Amino acid sequence: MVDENRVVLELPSRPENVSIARLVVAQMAAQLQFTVAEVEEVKVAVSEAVTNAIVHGYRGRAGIVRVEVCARPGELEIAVSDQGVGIEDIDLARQPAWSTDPERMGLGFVFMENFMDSVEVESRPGHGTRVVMRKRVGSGYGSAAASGGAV
Amino acid sequence: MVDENRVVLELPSRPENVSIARLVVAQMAAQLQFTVAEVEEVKVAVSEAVTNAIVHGYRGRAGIVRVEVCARPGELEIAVSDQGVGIEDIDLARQPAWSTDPERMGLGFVFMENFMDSVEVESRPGHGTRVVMRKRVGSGYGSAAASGGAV
Amino acid sequence: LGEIRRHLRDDGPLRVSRSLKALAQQVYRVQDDLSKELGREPTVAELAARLGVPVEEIVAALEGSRPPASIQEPIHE
Ligand SMILES: Nc1ncnc2c1ncn2[C@@H]1O[C@H](COP(=O)(O)OP(=O)(O)O)[C@@H](O)[C@H]1O
Ligand SMILES: Nc1ncnc2c1ncn2[C@@H]1O[C@H](COP(=O)(O)OP(=O)(O)O)[C@@H](O)[C@H]1O
Ligand SMILES: [Mg+2]
Ligand SMILES: [Mg+2]
Repeated sequence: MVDENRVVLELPSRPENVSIARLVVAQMAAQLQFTVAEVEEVKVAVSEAVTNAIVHGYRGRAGIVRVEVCARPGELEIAVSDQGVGIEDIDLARQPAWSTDPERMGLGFVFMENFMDSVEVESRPGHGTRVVMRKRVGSGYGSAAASGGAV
Repeated sequence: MVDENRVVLELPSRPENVSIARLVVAQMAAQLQFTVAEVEEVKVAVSEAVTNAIVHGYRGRAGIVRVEVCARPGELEIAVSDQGVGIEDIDLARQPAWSTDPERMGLGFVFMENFMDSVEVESRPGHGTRVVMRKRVGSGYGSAAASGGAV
Repeated sequence: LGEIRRHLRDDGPLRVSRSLKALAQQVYRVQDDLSKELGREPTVAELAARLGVPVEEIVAALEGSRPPASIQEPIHE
């Protein structure tokens, strides 16, 4: 058996399924040597990515959000993909406070980038979007959010 | 959007992944109106099915256990499948206290049957096994354990 | 089989040990203690070992103790 645990989750694009993605990544992060604060960071990052897939990718229509979580020694990798509308300009989309929805704050990517060690975005308009995020064990506390029990 | 939420989970056949299946079904059971005690029953049933797939189906070798969880109004359906060795005689396998492994108690199917409203087993030797379990909301009798550890 | 159920509920996997909220509170308390002892933040696994509960229960408690993310409004405040 290889020393890599790769779990795949397929979620209908419904808001209540965000918490399922959170639980799965939290459990896998907890099996690595992450702290509570780091697990919370991973949960926020995956919430933002899955919410984006539901809200922007599928625009509230039915579709499947695929979450792949890979735990390997010292690192957690999460890929969130949708087959939704895609992103026209990825650099613009990643800008802080930029959103195509006036009701939203445009901070989703900012959170992902701050809470994970790397965030890669691939997208094809009309075909969908894939966000791959990685976090290494022990890479960062002292990070803004590692404020202990602050929940 | 149809009023059915169908989540699919693909788990490598590793013992630590049983907890992921439990967390996901618990979360989906909690979305329906199951009691705390009923949610615990569903968790036991899915643990038994996933453990069987890992231990008997794949005999500790690498393989994928697929868990499909479907929540629809008033009912939860869980299908656990593997592409492992399969079961020669399903009726015999379901007998209480019958096990091919002298170390085990042979009570897995007994728990599944008691904690769920229905359990169907399909299997082809050499090809794999699929167990489909259903539980209706409010079917539980007396729910002795609904002791309000409510979350 | 009623017996089996009772057995499971009283001693086994069906025992609902404590509410998730109470467990979450314990986690935060023990986190402080362990942080002092270790001179760093404890891992979730270390917290589970100290509390004598499975990692899975801590994960459920930490998720259950906060409101689920709502998609109606942005997740972050
Ligand atoms: N999966 C996706 N599919 C399509 N567009 C997306 C997706 N994810 C992000 N976007 C685009 O990127 C923008 C910025 O995303 P984000 O930083 O999360 O902010 P917000 O969600 O608040 O708009 C979104 O407004 C949207 O236009
Ligand atoms: N997924 C499976 N693949 C192959 N054999 C299985 C599977 N599930 C159950 N079995 C067979 O059915 C028997 C009874 O299962 P169970 O009631 O769970 O008892 P136990 O796991 O304690 O043996 C097992 O011993 C095994 O031979
Ligand atoms: Mg967003
Ligand atoms: Mg068994």
